[in-house]
Amino acid sequence: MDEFSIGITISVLGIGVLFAALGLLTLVILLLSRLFRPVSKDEGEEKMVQDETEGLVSASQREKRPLVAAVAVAVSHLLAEEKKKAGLGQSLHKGPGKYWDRKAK
Amino acid sequence: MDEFSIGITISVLGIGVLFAALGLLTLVILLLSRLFRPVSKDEGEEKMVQDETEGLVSASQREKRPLVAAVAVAVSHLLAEEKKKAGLGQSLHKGPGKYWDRKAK
Amino acid sequence: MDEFSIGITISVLGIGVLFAALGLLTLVILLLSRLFRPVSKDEGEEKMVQDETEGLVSASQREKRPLVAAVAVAVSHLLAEEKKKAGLGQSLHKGPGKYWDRKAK
Amino acid sequence: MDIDNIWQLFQAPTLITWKMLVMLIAGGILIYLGIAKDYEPMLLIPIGFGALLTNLPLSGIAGEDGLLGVLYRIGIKTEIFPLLLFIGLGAMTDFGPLLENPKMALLGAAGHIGIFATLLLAIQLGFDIFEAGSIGVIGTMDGPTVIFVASKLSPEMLAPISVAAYSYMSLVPIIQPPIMKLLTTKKERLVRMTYSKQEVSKTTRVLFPIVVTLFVTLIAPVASPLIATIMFGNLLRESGVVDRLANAAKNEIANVTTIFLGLSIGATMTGEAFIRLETLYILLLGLFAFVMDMAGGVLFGKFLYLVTGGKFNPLIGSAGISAFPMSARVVQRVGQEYDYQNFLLMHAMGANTAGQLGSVIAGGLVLALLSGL
Amino acid sequence: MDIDNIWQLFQAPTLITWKMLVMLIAGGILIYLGIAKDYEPMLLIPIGFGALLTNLPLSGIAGEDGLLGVLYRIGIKTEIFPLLLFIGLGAMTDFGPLLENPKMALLGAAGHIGIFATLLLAIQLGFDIFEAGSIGVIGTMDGPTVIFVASKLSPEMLAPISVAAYSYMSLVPIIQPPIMKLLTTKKERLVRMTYSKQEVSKTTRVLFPIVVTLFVTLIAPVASPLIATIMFGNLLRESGVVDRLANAAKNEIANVTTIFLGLSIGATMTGEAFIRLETLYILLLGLFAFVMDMAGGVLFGKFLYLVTGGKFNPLIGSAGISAFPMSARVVQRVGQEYDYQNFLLMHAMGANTAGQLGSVIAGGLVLALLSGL
Amino acid sequence: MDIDNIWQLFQAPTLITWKMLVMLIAGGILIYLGIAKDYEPMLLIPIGFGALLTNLPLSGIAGEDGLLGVLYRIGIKTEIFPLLLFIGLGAMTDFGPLLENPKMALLGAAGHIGIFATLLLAIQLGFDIFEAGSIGVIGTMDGPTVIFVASKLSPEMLAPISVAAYSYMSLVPIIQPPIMKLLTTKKERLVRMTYSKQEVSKTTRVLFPIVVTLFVTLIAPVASPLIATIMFGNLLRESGVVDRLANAAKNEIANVTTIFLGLSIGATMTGEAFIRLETLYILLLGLFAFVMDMAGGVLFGKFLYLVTGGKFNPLIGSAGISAFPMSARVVQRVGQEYDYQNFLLMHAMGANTAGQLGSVIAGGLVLALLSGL
Ligand code: NA
Ligand code: NA
Ligand code: NA
Repeated sequence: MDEFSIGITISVLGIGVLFAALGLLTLVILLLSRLFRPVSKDEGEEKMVQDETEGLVSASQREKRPLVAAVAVAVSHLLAEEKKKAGLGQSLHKGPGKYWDRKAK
Repeated sequence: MDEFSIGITISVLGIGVLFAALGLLTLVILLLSRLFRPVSKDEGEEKMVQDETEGLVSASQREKRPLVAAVAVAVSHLLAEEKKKAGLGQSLHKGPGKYWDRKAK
Repeated sequence: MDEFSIGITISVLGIGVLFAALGLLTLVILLLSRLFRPVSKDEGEEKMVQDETEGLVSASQREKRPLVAAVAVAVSHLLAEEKKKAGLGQSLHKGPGKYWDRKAK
Repeated sequence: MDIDNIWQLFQAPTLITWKMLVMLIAGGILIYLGIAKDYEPMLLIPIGFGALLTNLPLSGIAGEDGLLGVLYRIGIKTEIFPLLLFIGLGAMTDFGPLLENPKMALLGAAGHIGIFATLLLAIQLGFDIFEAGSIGVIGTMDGPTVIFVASKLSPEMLAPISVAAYSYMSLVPIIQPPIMKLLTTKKERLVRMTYSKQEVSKTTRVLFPIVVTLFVTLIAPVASPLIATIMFGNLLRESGVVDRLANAAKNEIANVTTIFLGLSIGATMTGEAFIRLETLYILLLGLFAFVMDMAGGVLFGKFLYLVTGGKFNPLIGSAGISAFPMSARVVQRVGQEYDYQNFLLMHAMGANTAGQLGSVIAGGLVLALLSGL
Repeated sequence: MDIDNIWQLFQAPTLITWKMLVMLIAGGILIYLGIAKDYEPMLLIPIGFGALLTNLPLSGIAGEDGLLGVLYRIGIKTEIFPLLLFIGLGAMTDFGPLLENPKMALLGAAGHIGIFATLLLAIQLGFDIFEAGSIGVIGTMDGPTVIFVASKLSPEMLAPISVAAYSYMSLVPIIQPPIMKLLTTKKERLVRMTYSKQEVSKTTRVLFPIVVTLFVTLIAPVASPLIATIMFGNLLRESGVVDRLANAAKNEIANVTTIFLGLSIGATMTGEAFIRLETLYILLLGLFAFVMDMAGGVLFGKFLYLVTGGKFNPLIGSAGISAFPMSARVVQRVGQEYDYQNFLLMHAMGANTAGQLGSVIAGGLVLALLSGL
Repeated sequence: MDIDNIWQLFQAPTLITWKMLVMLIAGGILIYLGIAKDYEPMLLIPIGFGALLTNLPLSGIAGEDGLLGVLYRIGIKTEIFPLLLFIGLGAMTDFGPLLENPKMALLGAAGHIGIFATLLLAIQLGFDIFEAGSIGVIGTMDGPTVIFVASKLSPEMLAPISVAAYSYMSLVPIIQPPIMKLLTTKKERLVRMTYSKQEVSKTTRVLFPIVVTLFVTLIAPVASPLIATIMFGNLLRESGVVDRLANAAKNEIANVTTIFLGLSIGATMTGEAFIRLETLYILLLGLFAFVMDMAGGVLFGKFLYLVTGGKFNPLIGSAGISAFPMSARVVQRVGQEYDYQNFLLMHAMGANTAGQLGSVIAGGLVLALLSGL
């Protein structure tokens, strides 16, 4: 068999197996998803913070959230009276920003 | 000598040397502690922060403490007037939380 | 040739080439500096934050700057009225401190 | 001991050949692309610098026993470097978009048809079948896969093949849109799709890398190093209990390996290996593979458009490749060119994640099939 | 070049044996224990994954020249991995509780009597003396020590022995309380102890690792790698002037090594090596070693109770093992079950720290004694 | 199997020789200098600990197949460790002060004349020319350079040479001032200099490491590993687009390598290699090299004073060495002793940065010239 024919065989086979493999994956994912439905999401997230250090950091971040919220309230209150920077309030309503959700390294 | 007898010898010897070694360690520790009594503890701790980066970070954190304290005062003052969230003050009295003491990696 | 004479040759040669090399470097640096004059410095700095993660963090820090500024304003406002801690204002005028400029690792 | 030899030490500048000069320029271009154009700088800078070092006469660092030679023996010949990189990549990869939208999986296959088209074309151009396989694998657009496969099938072509892969990777946003537009009608591009994501449990996320490893290794055992390492990294990530290890994989291991991998690949860019007609062919064939991948994806998208009675937007097909998340973003952007209210991003992310997986499986399959010969 | 071979590539699924299936399940169980039960996940996940890879037919990653084989040769045969891990562990370990309370040191010896009891029992069951030594060393409850010793004395048993060690390690809180209660009277458990901690200077902290290295190396030179590496890491920590290095040891070195160590150990879990009657014996003997260690500690505690005229609480004896700080916490908890005002924690921490040290010395001694044969 | 051998296991203490005792004390002194005096603790602590381990009888960790032996083979013989360290150092080094003030470059040559003076003196004292070269290179005051060169030219002298280099490095602030004062007149010391720094573009910063690599490798190809690695690290730093890699180089790679390098160097400090008359000579010659370097710099400074008609302060000449930024600070301090308003720091920083570069080039040149013999 010449090289090109081998190439054809390999290509047909390769494409076939590739589609079969990814098709199989679809089925596997669907099956897994049926078998293991998600529990309440919060619970899931909490379980993911089992590493000790991470746990500490998140804990401290969680502790800070009320503080941050308080600051936000205070500042927006002040600024509402002073009306110095009209656009700022909006960013406050978005919440404390990405930083607080960032995973500590 | 059969294997079990060898095993007995090894066990007796092993346990003996193990106790001797850890007994010796007791003496070594007592000796070291006699010879090198601790100086003032604060001094020792300060010496441990000689790594340059660590030093910088702690310095910047120290700088921030007044700011944080100020914010806490401001917020609790505002909230005391507004009495919107009664429970929040408590967390503020605890201080700024673990985060500020966390060692930057 | 005896070893000392070889040593002399090597030393003369070594010192000569060493001076030549560093002299050449002077010229190279002068040439590079002529060819590539610095653009506005700010632009240069901005280009340096192209690493994706770094970018995200700085972005979040940038987002926080108005918040921090607002807090500073609020606190200094409150404190100006209460005049409780006279020295604090100064540190606020310096801005939010090193922490906000620190490169996230 | 002869003092006269000393003068020979300074003859290096006289030994520069024109091939070296060409390669020095090539190395400089790679560094330039990395720094000024931001084309995969993490790899192009070390590769370019390695190329400089290997094309200076008598250079001690580039020889067999120099640092670069040692790194090559330690990490490329043993295939350790690409595999370590894969552990890190696995720890960085979130397969969520695919798990939430598993119907997109087949697009990850369609987006790699270019590999085989290229393989056939390369044979026609006179490359032997192993070389043709390596060249085709440029179509995975996946650096470590390309290096792993090429270093097994055609180690003498490792340099141009991996340089092609890393250089083109950044061109995806430029190559993709015209192909998308050329192969689709306006009506097709305007198709809106509803998005109903399937919730994914942590158990599914954890079992996914394990099951994929088992299946793919059974289908193509020769490909197991590729899939197993990426899935191992992903398991560390998804387990949620070993963040220290997952971080070590995606930071320490990935960064250090990237430096060494880049330098060692660069060190293979000798004039002899590079300045040949084959290199030109490889570069062109690599581009062909990229184009055919995207075309394959779009055409498969059109097939789905037909099958679903017009409910599938074929633009999404072009995201079934490895360039994540670039490729999905391009789909979103092009989709919005025609209908600003059309949100294809989440679908495209699913296809793109499938493409990441498909690239590794496809590369592994080529290796497996050619190992059987 | 024969295209017919290609079909043979897909025969892998037909080559699965029942032993492989059993080991795949075993690997899955280890991963499950790591993730769901949080049993030493940093090691059981990589070990379990390595076991999966090594039990798939024709798997390219697990062979002699595959990644796992290379890692095994680089890191386990040369003993580099357990020793690097020890440098990291040393940098993590605070010997303060022992330095403040040096009288507790002997409990670190008593808590390792199980090693020798197990060694003798293993000989009776037909293991040769080197195998028996390796099995006994499971009683150190210390992963790197177990791997280091077993890979020297009985490399063919490395897999079951290290798996036993890591699996049981997490069971300490379950195994320990019944033993404590069984062997003590209520009166003994109620003994309160005053705590007068000895202030420790920085000089003492710095000299401690150096002196321990010198002494233990002189007593058992063969054991020097174990003790020297842990003490070197501790010196980096306590010196206070090289935090960069101490952090590198406890983070970069420890994490990366853990990944590689786990994978390579897992790769030794072949059906042939594992599915044997000996494995069952090893698992049972390992459990026996754990139980006897704690029993030894409690009994020595009872001896101290007698000697001190009832001033020593024997519960503390059970903390003279390597599982830190788990084991000390169990002592505190059990003590409080009987007297809520009884604070045994600081004493137990001293014993526990002594146990950490004792485990390494004990493991080293077994190696030293058996090397002499 | 002979149980009687067991007793022989405990004979280690009887095998201690006086040479071992001396070396144990030497190791202890190095650790003491590192911790208590803060003399290069990152290297002296690991070196000192390695020296302890290698001078304990029968010590398993220090033998050919022990951890230290393996590290030595992997990292010192192959020269990988010093070169990896250089990648990290390059990523840490800011060549800005030299780029802003390129006229200072020649001072980086003048500050290394001591190398050659020492080479000649060493030949006179009976060392062969390769040994003399290694000893001279102590005058680079640059650890990795010294280790790289000595392990090529005279591996049997590696231990005393590198210990001398690292020990003296911290003495620069003590050695430098008297030399500065001895060789200059008060009038010279009082010269004030205006500072006009040249703005440096990012392009210049990026091209600098590339151009230096090309030039130095062409001049002295044998020296390419040294200059190429430091410049590669610097390119990662200055490119600004691969901070992940630059950080990996200066943290992970540098820290881990430092630990291993120190231990392996320490392990070469055997009594046999160290307790010889040559070691005393080496220590004295190393000190001589340091002194002559600074003297050379000051004398060249006086030459510039003459040439410029008294506009150059010769004190700055003494900063043309590798000890950065110590040496520049000493210049500033001594300058202010005589004129509190005199700010020499920025000039001295330029000279000091040139000294960092000059040290590597000088070391490479010695290696290149002697390799030609
Ligand atoms: Na990919
Ligand atoms: Na232990
Ligand atoms: Na230097």
